[in-house]
Amino acid sequence: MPMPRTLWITLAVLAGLLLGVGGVTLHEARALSYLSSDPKVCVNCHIMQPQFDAWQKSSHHAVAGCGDCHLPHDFIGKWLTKALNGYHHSKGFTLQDFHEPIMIKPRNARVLQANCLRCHEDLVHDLVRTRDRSRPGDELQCVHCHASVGHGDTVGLGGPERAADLPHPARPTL
Amino acid sequence: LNIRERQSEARAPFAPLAQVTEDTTDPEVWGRNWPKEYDSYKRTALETRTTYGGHGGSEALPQEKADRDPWRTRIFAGYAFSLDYRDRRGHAYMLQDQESTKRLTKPQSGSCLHCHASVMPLYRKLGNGDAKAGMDATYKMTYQETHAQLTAMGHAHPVACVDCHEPKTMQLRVTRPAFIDGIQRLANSDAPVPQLPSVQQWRDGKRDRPYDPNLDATRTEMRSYVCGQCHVEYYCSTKMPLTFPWGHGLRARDEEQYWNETKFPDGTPFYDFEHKETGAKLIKAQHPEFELWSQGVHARSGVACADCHMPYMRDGAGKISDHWVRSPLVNINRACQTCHHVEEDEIKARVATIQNRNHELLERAAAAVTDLLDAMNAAKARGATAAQLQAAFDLQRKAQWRLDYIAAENSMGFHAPQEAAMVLGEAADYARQGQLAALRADAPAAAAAAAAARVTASH
Amino acid sequence: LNIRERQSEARAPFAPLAQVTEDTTDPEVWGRNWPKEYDSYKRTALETRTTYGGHGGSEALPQEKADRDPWRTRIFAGYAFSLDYRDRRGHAYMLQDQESTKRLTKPQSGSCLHCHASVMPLYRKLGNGDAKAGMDATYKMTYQETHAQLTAMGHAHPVACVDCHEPKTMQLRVTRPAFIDGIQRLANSDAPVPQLPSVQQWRDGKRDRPYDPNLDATRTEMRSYVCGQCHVEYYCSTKMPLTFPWGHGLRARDEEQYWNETKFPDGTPFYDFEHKETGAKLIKAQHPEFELWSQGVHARSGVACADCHMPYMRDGAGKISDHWVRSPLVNINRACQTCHHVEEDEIKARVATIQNRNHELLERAAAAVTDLLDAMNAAKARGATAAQLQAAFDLQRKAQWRLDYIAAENSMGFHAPQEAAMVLGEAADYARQGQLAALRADAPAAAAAAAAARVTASH
Ligand code: HEC
Ligand code: HEC
Ligand code: HEC
Ligand code: HEC
Ligand code: HEC
Ligand code: HEC
Ligand code: HEC
Ligand code: HEC
Ligand code: HEC
Ligand code: HEC
Ligand code: HEC
Ligand code: HEC
Ligand code: HEC
Ligand code: HEC
Ligand SMILES: [Ca+2]
Ligand SMILES: [Ca+2]
Repeated sequence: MPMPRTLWITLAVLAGLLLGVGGVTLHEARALSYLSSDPKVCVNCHIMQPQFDAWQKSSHHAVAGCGDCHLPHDFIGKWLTKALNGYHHSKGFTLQDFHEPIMIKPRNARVLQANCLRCHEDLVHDLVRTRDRSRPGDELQCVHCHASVGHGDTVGLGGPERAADLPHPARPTL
Repeated sequence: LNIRERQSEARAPFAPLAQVTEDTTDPEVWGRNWPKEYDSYKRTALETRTTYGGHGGSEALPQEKADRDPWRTRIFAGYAFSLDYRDRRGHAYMLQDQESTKRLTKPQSGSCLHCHASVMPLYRKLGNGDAKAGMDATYKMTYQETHAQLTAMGHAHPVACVDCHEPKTMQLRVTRPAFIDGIQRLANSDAPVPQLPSVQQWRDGKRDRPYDPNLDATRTEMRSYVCGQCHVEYYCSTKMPLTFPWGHGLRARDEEQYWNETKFPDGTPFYDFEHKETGAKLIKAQHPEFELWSQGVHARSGVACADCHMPYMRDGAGKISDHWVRSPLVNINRACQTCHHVEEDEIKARVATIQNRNHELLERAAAAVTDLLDAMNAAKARGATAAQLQAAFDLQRKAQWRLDYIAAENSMGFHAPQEAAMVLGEAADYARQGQLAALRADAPAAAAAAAAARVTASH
Repeated sequence: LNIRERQSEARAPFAPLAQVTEDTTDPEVWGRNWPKEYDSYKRTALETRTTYGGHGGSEALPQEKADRDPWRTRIFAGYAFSLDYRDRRGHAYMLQDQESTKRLTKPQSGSCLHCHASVMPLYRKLGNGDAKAGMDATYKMTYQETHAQLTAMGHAHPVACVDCHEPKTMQLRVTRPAFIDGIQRLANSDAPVPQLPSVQQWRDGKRDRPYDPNLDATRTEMRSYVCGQCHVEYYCSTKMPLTFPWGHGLRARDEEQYWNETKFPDGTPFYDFEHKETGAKLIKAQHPEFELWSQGVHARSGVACADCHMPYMRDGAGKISDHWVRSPLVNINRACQTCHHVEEDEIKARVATIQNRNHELLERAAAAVTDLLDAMNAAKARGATAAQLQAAFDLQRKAQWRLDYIAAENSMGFHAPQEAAMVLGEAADYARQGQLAALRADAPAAAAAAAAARVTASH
């Protein structure tokens, strides 16, 4: 695994994203994806294919793209998330060291919740209003009941075999 | 998120038309502020029939359980529940159905009102502001006297908005002292609580104050706690304050252990009634929905009572909680299909499969308990002494507790199918062991001893 | 690997290198075309220990079930299963574990190989191309003779690629005559099959030809059928051709009814063995994974064996099925988290809750059956006749069938938790009823009659 190059790419991705300009390596990493909100660019990584396929069949594909749900829509948060996700995703994709099936992490879950509200708060303001101020983040999570709106029923794919899967010492007898 | 929030409030300012306080038990007043919730709340008077649940609305009092299952009268012989024991109805009827039960022909405690009326103002009055003290004052009072005081104060009302909502913020909150007392008993125990994360969090914390559901519980938990104020096993009589038996956990066996270790104020061992045929001292199980739910995979997955019994409904521009609390089987598209994308008929069929299995096991356990009663009567007819029948008495208590537990629970096993089947399997096993003990009761000492040994061996 | 390489890998082509036919039972040859599946297939030799499942790999023969549960020897008294009855291992060991069981010290049928080796070429040879005829030819042959012929043909190999795959297209297919025979028996019955939609579809159709899994089944169903060729209850001896008892449905009670209605070729009623202590004629249950799975909510939701035991794993841009068939509990991220986005520890805990409840009920039912054996021995010691013991014989058969059914099933209740608990509850109830029947066996006629009446009453 050519570490230096990987590091270089990911650092470049970060820097590039923050500056909003691309370079050769950047382009190679398709990191430009993160400047776009076009779903197709998300599947420049085949890793995202299951979610993309499922999204196309979902109730929202006509009304919301990846970015609408997964990127914050206040200016700073948007670019910060793009940078962080860009870093995580590129790093993950390069080092192949992420958990599969991919499961949304708390930070992105909060972004998601905010986006549900962004489009639907007129409908759900009563639900939001009665939430408990004293415990931030304790409002009902839309995905508790609507986890399927983006991708239908849960999608995901287990990862390839990794050394940790094998009993130690691995002793095949065939 | 805070920005979103403030915008949301800006758009829909919280501008109540009517002033509501802790003493506003009349839902009609609250209804002026929240007409949609109020309208759906009133529908709990409507008919909702399903195979094993629901009710016939205002048409008449619900069916006597014993009309379906004669054994239900026999196992309560000598106890008020053998006089009159019906199916439940909607919330709108909770007070009048209590008022009209023949069980009130026997003296009943004032604490009965804890779960059948909007009783908090009376509790605060009797306790000079301290609700718990107020509740504890009611158990010695007669039902009639307590009911009269409540009526005089103008609070003789079925469960009302104020029982689940904090008037200023409309936040969910629990009000019932017996629940707060019980959930604290659970928190102080070391029973595993994977379905109640905030209890574990409190246990892992400083513990410098008791667990307080209104401060510590997550909103998801509150969506079940408000129901757990009433849909639980309890003891309610003039002998001892109203108690929820959660000191060892929420499983049927945990509650049994708690009751077995309980003593009445006079120091005698706890029991609900003495069975008229056999003379055994038995315990009665009442509607342990909260407890059985807690043993199922839904509870573990954070699915709350309100998710299924008060699902959200689209109403014009807004989305509200359906306050027509009822069987989800008459509301499957909202209650189930948001999470389970399966046709309505298939969902019905899955529930039917679970409930029919549970019903068959229930009848099996009931047949065993009935055979046990016959065997004990036969032994007594042969002249077996109470001492000789002790093993049979103990087994009758174990078996009936388990049979009654699932029979009294109102989901016909749905809330936790495997756990319910396990409890019924134990019921049948203990009942048959009791028959054996009865057959051997008056056999020569040696045989009896051997029998006793074998019985304990197989506990 | 860097990103560019990964992207090219995503477009990796595929080219068959070796020719494989119906007679290519050696997986190594297939492995040249599909090295990844072959590599994972070979891993079934590796160790996979879990609380109730898995195995220790090549280290030694798996544990004797009776080492954990002595009752497992006693309930099979007088039958080969009391000599040697171990836990299962991975597919790689299926033939050698069969060869080395002490059960082979009793004469065994050649049909034993149906599920332990790649036996199809031999079946075709013995049946002159007709596999079913070939299988029926093996049941009268000895295990040793059949094994010798298979070895001579070079097919003495554990389940191989050709047993589940059509060589030209690699499509899934079932090959085993006993499965095709059994599933047709199910299709011809009117047992409800919500978990097998293609069977219902065939029933609703013209029925101008028998149900053919290889033509009619959906791909999802095939992902379970290939396993159903072997992971099922069966009868296999020299008395009668290998049979899957699916004529009344797939539940434990359905299979029991089928066996009870079965007659041996000589017209005598069907049974597996006569219990050495009691003399009752009993039936043996073997690994009904396919049947128990069919009663669970996973089957109803279209979740197949392969989804959990051979989950897809990402392979560059594509995916392959993990041919390391094993306990999903050592593979939770691929086997469960694709559908359940829950922490691995929480998933483990949910399974443990289900399996521990089931295990406790299993021991309860076993205690009851053991007490029944004692009671019957005591009755015989008192001189009770076989005629007097008839009711006890029948109840022993019912109880043991149910206990054995869940004990022999390999998921410790997970495949259908409520159904498994129900079967065990029935086992305990029937065993205790048997004890009562034994106690009363030699009582005066009147009493006995009364007893019998009561027993039937509570069926
Ligand atoms: C309508 C909103 C919406 C849209 C549009 C959307 N998603 Fe999602 N996404 C979700 C939800 C909801 C989840 C599940 C979160 C959960 O289960 O807690 C999710 C989860 C994910 C996950 C994590 C895997 C998982 O299941 O947790 C990935 C990766 C993902 N989405 C990628 C995408 C991509 C790529 C696109 C565009 C092709 C997209 N999403 C479009 C709502 C959306
Ligand atoms: C460079 C390849 C690549 C591209 C392009 C890509 N992803 Fe991902 N994505 C990944 C990888 C790898 C992960 C897993 C990272 C992890 O779990 O740490 C992931 C995880 C996610 C997650 C869930 C993980 C979390 O941290 O919550 C979401 C949501 C997601 N991607 C959405 C998107 C969206 C939206 C786009 C397009 C704007 C996109 N992805 C484009 C590779 C990519
Ligand atoms: C870019 C705006 C947007 C975002 C972001 C968005 N939605 Fe929607 N959603 C819509 C529109 C437009 C519709 C279709 C019109 C309607 O039914 O209101 C819709 C429909 C729905 C519906 C009804 C149809 C169905 O699928 O049942 C649900 C439920 C829903 N959204 C929930 C969510 C949740 C939960 C999220 C966040 C995970 C979310 N939406 C994110 C715009 C959005
Ligand atoms: C406890 C379950 C639950 C939660 C949490 C939940 N919803 Fe819903 N939601 C429902 C149900 C049930 C319906 C269907 C209502 C109906 O059919 O009348 C629904 C309907 C909707 C609809 C479609 C309304 C319509 O018919 O057009 C939208 C949009 C929606 N929800 C958005 C959200 C958003 C945004 C959140 C998070 C703030 C959220 N929901 C949280 C249960 C839930
Ligand atoms: C996953 C859905 C679900 C959850 C969560 C749930 N229930 Fe139920 N409940 C049901 C179903 C289904 C029935 C069976 C209704 C019937 O037979 O008509 C039922 C029945 C009932 C009944 C009898 C209703 C009637 O009409 O006869 C009561 C009372 C009840 N539940 C209370 C509760 C309480 C209290 C909780 C929480 C502690 C709870 N339920 C949690 C689905 C649920
Ligand atoms: C103050 C006590 C109390 C509270 C709080 C309470 N219930 Fe009830 N509930 C009752 C009583 C009493 C009845 C029976 C009324 C009757 O039979 O007349 C009942 C009946 C029901 C029924 C049966 C209705 C039918 O159609 O048969 C359901 C379902 C139910 N409750 C669910 C809930 C749920 C869910 C909650 C919480 C959201 C809840 N209850 C909160 C006391 C309460
Ligand atoms: C801890 C809460 C609680 C207490 C205390 C309580 N009830 Fe109830 N009661 C309920 C619930 C919940 C139901 C509905 C579920 C059911 O019927 O099983 C109910 C149902 C009833 C019903 C209608 C069904 C039936 O049993 O015929 C009557 C009558 C009744 N209660 C009378 C009483 C009396 C009398 C007392 C005092 C001895 C009492 N209740 C104490 C919660 C309670
Ligand atoms: C048995 C308990 C109970 C009673 C009684 C009750 N509610 Fe609620 N109410 C709930 C629950 C549960 C929710 C959902 C709150 C949440 O998810 O945080 C709720 C939510 C609400 C909300 C927030 C918006 C919504 O619909 O989700 C309003 C407003 C409300 N109730 C008004 C009322 C009014 C008015 C009454 C009396 C007519 C009333 N409630 C009686 C349990 C109750
Ligand atoms: C808020 C989400 C949610 C709602 C609402 C819900 N469920 Fe579930 N249900 C689940 C989850 C989560 C599981 C656990 C399995 C899993 O992780 O998918 C489950 C499991 C089940 C199971 C299998 C487990 C068992 O106990 O047998 C059945 C059957 C089921 N649900 C039926 C229903 C029915 C019927 C309703 C409506 C009355 C309902 N569910 C409402 C989320 C939900
Ligand atoms: C929803 C997932 C799931 C499905 C579907 C499923 N199983 Fe299982 N199976 C399990 C789990 C979990 C266990 C318990 C493993 C353990 O205890 O280590 C198990 C155990 C087993 C075992 C014993 C494994 C061992 O290592 O001891 C066998 C054999 C088995 N299953 C066969 C089948 C067959 C055949 C089918 C289909 C007819 C099937 N399973 C369907 C999850 C599943
Ligand atoms: C030709 C017969 C046959 C077929 C087909 C078959 N199995 Fe098996 N399986 C066996 C035998 C025999 C064993 C026990 C081997 C031993 O104990 O040495 C076994 C063992 C297993 C085990 C236990 C492995 C362990 O680690 O303990 C699992 C799990 C299993 N099979 C699942 C499956 C699944 C899933 C399928 C279908 C995809 C399947 N089997 C197809 C005969 C078969
Ligand atoms: C219908 C398929 C089938 C037939 C026929 C069959 N087996 Fe098996 N056998 C299996 C499966 C599946 C397993 C693994 C599951 C288990 O061990 O319960 C197994 C496991 C075994 C094992 C290892 C575990 C143990 O029981 O000690 C032995 C030995 C064995 N079989 C011997 C035999 C013999 C001898 C016969 C003939 C009398 C036979 N088998 C017939 C399917 C079959
Ligand atoms: C016990 C049954 C069984 C055996 C034996 C078996 N397979 Fe499979 N195989 C499956 C199942 C199930 C699938 C999934 C097929 C589907 O989903 O349509 C599969 C899929 C495949 C596929 C399609 C791609 C993929 O991975 O999903 C290939 C190629 C394959 N197997 C090769 C082999 C080879 C090579 C062998 C022998 C070394 C083998 N199989 C042995 C059951 C089996
Ligand atoms: C292909 C999808 C899929 C896979 C793989 C899967 N499940 Fe499920 N599981 C479901 C569905 C669907 C249900 C039914 C409830 C529902 O509709 O959500 C369910 C229900 C359950 C339940 C509750 C019902 C019961 O029987 O108790 C448990 C527990 C569970 N799954 C555990 C597991 C475990 C452990 C694994 C892995 C060994 C697994 N599941 C694999 C889809 C799946
Ligand atoms: Ca009680
Ligand atoms: Ca058999």
